[in-house]
Amino acid sequence: MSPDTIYSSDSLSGDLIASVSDLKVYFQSKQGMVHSVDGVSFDIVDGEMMGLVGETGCGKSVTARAFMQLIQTPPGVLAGGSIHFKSQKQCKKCTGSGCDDCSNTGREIVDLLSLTERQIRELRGDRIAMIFQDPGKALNPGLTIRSQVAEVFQEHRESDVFERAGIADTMSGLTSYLLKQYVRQETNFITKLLLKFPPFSLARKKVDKAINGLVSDALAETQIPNANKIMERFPHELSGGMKQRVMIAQAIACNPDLLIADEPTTALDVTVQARVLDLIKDLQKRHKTSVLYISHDLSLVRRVCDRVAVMYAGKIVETGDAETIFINPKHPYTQGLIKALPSMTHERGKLEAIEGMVPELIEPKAGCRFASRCKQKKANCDKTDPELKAVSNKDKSHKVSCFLYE
Amino acid sequence: MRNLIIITQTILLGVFLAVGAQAQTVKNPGILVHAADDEATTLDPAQVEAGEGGETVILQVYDRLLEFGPSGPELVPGLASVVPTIDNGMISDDGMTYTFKIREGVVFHDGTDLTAEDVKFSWDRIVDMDLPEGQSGVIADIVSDSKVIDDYTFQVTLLEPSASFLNSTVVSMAASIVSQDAVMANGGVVEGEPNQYMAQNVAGTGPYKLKAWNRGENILLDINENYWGENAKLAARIEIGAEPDVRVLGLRAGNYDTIETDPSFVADIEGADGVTLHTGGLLLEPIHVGFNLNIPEGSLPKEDTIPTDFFHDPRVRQAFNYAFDYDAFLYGPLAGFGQFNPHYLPIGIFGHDADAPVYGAQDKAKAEALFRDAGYWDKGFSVSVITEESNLFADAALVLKDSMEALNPNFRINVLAVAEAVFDEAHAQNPIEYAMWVKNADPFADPHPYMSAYQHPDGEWGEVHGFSNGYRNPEKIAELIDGASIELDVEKRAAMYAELQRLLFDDPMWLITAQEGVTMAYRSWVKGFEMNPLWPRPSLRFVYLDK
Amino acid sequence: MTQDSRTNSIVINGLNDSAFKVRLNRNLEIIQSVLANPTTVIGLVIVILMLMMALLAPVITEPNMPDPYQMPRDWQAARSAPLTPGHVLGTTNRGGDVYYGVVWGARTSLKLSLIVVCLTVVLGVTIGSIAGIVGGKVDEVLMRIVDVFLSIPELIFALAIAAILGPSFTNIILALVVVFWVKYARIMRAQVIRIKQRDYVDAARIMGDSKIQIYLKDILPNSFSPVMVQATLDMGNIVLVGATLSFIGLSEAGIAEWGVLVSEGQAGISAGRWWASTFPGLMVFLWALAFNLVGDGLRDVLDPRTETKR
Amino acid sequence: MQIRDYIIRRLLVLPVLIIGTSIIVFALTRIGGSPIGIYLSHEMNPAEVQEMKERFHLDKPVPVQYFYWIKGVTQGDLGWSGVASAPVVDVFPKKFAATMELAIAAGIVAVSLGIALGTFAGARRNKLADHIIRVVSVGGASMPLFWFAILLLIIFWVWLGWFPIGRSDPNLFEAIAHPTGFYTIDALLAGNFAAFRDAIWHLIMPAVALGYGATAIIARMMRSSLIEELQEDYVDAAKAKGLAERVVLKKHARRNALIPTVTVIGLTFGFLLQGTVVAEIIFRWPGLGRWMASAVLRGDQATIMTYVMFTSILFLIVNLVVDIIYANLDRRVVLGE
Repeated sequence: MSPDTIYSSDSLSGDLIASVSDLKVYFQSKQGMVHSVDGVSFDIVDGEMMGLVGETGCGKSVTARAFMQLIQTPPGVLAGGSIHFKSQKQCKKCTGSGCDDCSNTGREIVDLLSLTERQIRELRGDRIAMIFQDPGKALNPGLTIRSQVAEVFQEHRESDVFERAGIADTMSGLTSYLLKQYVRQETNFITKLLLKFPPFSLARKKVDKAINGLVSDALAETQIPNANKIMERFPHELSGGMKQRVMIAQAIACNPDLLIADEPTTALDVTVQARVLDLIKDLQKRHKTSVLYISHDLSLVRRVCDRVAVMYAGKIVETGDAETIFINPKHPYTQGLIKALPSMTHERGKLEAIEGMVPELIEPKAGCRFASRCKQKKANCDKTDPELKAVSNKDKSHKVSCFLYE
Repeated sequence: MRNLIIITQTILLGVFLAVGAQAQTVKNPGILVHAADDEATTLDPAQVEAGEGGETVILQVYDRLLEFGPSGPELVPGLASVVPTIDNGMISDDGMTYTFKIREGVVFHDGTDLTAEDVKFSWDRIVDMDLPEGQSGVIADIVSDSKVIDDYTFQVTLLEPSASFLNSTVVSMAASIVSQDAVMANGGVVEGEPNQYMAQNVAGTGPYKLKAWNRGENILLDINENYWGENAKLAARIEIGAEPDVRVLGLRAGNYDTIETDPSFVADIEGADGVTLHTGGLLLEPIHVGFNLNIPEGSLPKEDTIPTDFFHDPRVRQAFNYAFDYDAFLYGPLAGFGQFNPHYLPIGIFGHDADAPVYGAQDKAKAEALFRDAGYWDKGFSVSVITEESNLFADAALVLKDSMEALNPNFRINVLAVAEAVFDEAHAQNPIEYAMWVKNADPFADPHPYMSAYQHPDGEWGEVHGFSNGYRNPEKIAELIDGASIELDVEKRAAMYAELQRLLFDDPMWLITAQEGVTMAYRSWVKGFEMNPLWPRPSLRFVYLDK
Repeated sequence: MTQDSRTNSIVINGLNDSAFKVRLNRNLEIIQSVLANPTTVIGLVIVILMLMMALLAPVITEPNMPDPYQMPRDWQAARSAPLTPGHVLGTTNRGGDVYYGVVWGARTSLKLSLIVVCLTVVLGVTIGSIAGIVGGKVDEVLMRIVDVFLSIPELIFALAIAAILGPSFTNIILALVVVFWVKYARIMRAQVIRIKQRDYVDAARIMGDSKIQIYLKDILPNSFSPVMVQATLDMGNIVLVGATLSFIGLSEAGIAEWGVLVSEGQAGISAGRWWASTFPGLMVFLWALAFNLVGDGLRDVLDPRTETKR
Repeated sequence: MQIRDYIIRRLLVLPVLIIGTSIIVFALTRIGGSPIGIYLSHEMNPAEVQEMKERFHLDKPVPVQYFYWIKGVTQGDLGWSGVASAPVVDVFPKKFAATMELAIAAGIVAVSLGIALGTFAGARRNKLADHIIRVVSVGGASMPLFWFAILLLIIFWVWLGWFPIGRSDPNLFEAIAHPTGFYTIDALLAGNFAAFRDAIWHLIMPAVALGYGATAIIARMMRSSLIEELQEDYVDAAKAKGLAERVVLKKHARRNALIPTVTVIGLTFGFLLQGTVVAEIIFRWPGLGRWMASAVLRGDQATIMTYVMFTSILFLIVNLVVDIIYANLDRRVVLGE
């Protein structure tokens, strides 16, 4: 792996699934432009679990949402940068044989930020999936589990549905039209009415049954007991852990290449947290899915992630192997974070909090964002932005943006 | 959202099509649509109040022995085939007995034949029922006895000679002839209890039959094909309860053929396409401001500062009569349709003396002098006037207010424009607990009912309002009124009324704001429109409307 | 908050009273955020214009003596069109000057809404506070009474009351007071209960404040915002309902009031006399609109529950 | 379970509220003095007045009169309406049908238009369409119905002559049976298309006038609750599944945004009901509202009492139903206070 090549090119090196480069996301507010994400760059290696760590409001969730084009504009503004992603499709130029454009992977590389609505929709839920922080809020309270999980299949696995229903070959004419409309949720008043009566209703029931089967399988995948019963329930009838399992089932239903997990365990009880985390880890290993794992909890990230990027106030301050960063943090902020962790090496009651507050991100001035809280602040920290650079020539993957290491 | 656009387009398209389809042809052919002012309370002649909405229907569906013709106060035969006179011997020489020849071959709407029995039954019925809201007095106060001579002859004996029996009793809606069979089959006659059947159904002989009565909406009248006279040409629908302006709008739009209106809408009707305005003649319902000469101690509204004997002083009453801005009322609310008349003997009624003096113009100097003389000019006063809201009465009260307050800022007139029911209740008290009020009278065809009710010191209202406390010479006035009522010599009677009018000018008991002009409006496609102020409106009778 | 206003507040304050400073800062902030909303500003401008019209009525028109709240009637100039000399906006069927009615109608409306709002706020806040503080059976009974009042649609209730009391301006005021106090009682009770449950009131209780002290120090000031918002909205609603009652015919004869004028003017629209009802009706609309806009603006700022999220 | 208890509690309170309302209504009518006035004419003398009082039991003490009234009500006797010149009971059903037809038509206008406009605006927050709809809806809440209706009347009846006033063309409707009293339905039942068209034609203007205010309220609520729902995580989650914007809006956000709107629709019913008084006056619609207005102006207290009682009971029931619907719809709701 040669990380140096990543930033400048429009392509991805062979083993990367995604690469974020100089991502800038701002938000308009009455007081001015909030620089929530201000030049973030990192990559995700295919099959790895990448951690993105930082305090609340540091911009990590915004970064995650940018992958899915889920940032509302306005008030959000995509001020620059790109997120390249290696999709499943063949490269258009070389039709799979491998060329410069696709870094000889044969697969098309797209910039997620510049895709059209239709294009990104094809990826969402299919190639890139997302698990949200609070499953209680991320599930629609008014719909059954079944209908919510089913949507993924209806949207992306239409042919599977018909195949499973055993009517893929026999469909024709009006039935085909109606059922497709039904599966795509494009029915209107009239077609809905038609589907209530035979012969259409018979085919519809087959389709329903097929969808139920798919949903039930997906739920079972996440070790939900009694999947057939659970799927008729409404979200508020399930426990938090169960809801998150549903979310996960929904996310991995189409076996995505990249799973974005935005603090998937934060809203859960401590006991449940561990199990959900294990589940994610387990699934990731089995399906060889790449995961972008977002958390404010460094110790958690250390447990599950291969690599970590630490974010502070809209910027990446340090990135590298999870172990390396945990054992040998370079940036004063990372050091502070690790010191604040309760661990066996510290005595009880000696947790160190980082003093001060996260600076306001409205029209920030030049200079290190952490300067105001940094105990090792130097003169130029307030004046110029430090760049993210390799800590040493030996370990090029461990990078830090701090003048202490220049 | 696309649906919304489609719906909007459809609506717009529909609207354009509908507009294209509208043409200026006669609307509602075959039926006369009349927009009336009032809802009828009852259709029973024995229960109906004078001047109330029910009378307008009773006029069309019932017949009386005699009727007023279209051209004025002359009587024409109704169910009586001849108008009784002394000359034809049907009035006895002493003026006490009247004989009516009943028309033969007349059939009630229910199919039974009319006989003199029905006539006697009808007249007796109203007296026997004696309902407080009804007009039993119209017969009971004047008729001593009636009898059936034979099937087609009916004879009445009076209590005393009366100059007004024929044109105030016989023609009144209360004296309409009902079918005895129909009444007896439906509740009969019970003293003091209204007959529910008769209140809602019709058992008459008139040119129209009641088809349906949709309360609050309309009354549908069908042509009576078996009418003894000439059949009506159009069925009728009387639309009820539209506001005056809505009636005008409906007329202009062609939805109504004839409407009841008042002079304040003349400006809205004049010049409208296809609409004819009928003016001319005066209503026999003078709009008056009343003075209470019988105010109970401590009963007046607390803003009022006048003493209870305020109006006992003729100078005060005269001063009010001089202070009122007649022009403002006549040319404002009445839009010039009406005439001044200072006393309760309306223009158009027998005995009205055109040469008698009139308060027709505001005379501030005289008013001031009189108020000074009476001692109220400098200290001023405040008095409340109660009236029904939002109609000509309220306008009259406001004109009074404006006139008085402009005359002297120390004078305050508080206009209490209250609900009709509140007004009626307040006015029905004896004595009345307000010093002043505004309303109008019911129409009569003879001077006597006006004089006895509104001017006689011991008359119906004279007693309640305490007129005997105020007239300079109450005995003289009482004597003249009583005398004129039994004077059968026309010229002598006229002279007596002329004298009364002069007396009542000097000693006014009322402030008559004006006598309102008759205003009716109809679509020009209506043919044969006629109007007599003595008829309750609308008048489909004798008028062979067509369109 | 800009640097300038912050220093200002300290200068004004002078004393080292931090609570006062915080409150002042907060007030300035509120005013600023209220003014940041353009629709609120439009509403505020109309409100100010209306108030000026009401207050300056005797200056911009010649008062009709002896009772300036009565329309001046020039009976023989009835039904004049707008721009007639002496009658800029025309006259009514009774010869009343529409311009005078529009101007003095503002004064009538101000009188009406101020009196009703003051009375209803006092009544509602008192009853709501009693219910909230005393609680128990008293609360139950009072709230059932409130429920009964709320179970009759407000216009119909006001209509029935005004009808039975008889047509007069005073009776309209009475009817509106009877109908409008209920909301304040509800708001106040909810506030009292909400604040009573908050920690700092517990703290105050531990420190030994009496119930009344707690009420005066903590509950009452904190309830100000929702009551204020409702009062602003009601300034508009009251005129709207009041004018409707007048329109139906429950006001005094000849009074300079917008609803009365619309009702009088209605009689002339068929003949094309649109002005007598159009202008006064427009005034009712603008009045209600303005106070609704300002009330909404205030609510967005003061009432965090409905504050729009980012 | 919880919902059932809640409904039972509400149903138990309902009679208390109704009795309370009846006392208030009765007390009100007697504060203004005896209701005798409507039965009198200004030509009656005191003795005749006394007779009328006896006929209507108005010579008895007030509490006794209350029991006469309640007794009458339970026996289906609501008194004599001076305005309609008939027993209240006889006139009521027809007028009620007329008013309900108008109110329901206005309700349909308000609900469909309100939800459509609110959704449209909420989904296009801060775009031009949103601003226009917001202005229209703020205007609707401040619009005096009596004025708006008169404007419509001037434009569409006086000037353009597009729409009629009143309820129907009596010539068409005389021929039809009236089993329901709803002219539109009666016309359909009779299979008379011309009559149906006429009924709809008469309905449009008053329904639009009456419905505007309610449309504004519903649109406003719909917009704000949709905006609120669109901020929810589940909307993002739905988008993250790759669903089309349309599905996210209609299946996910709008469905939940409708829930708070339902409560507003309940309140709107009261708004429509009271609006019928003014709308019926102006458009000459022969319903309860118009009857009430004349009753008010003429002091017909039997009608006023019945009308106020009835509308408040109706209002209570509608709101109860709406609350039950709401409780069933919103799975997050916690019942009671």
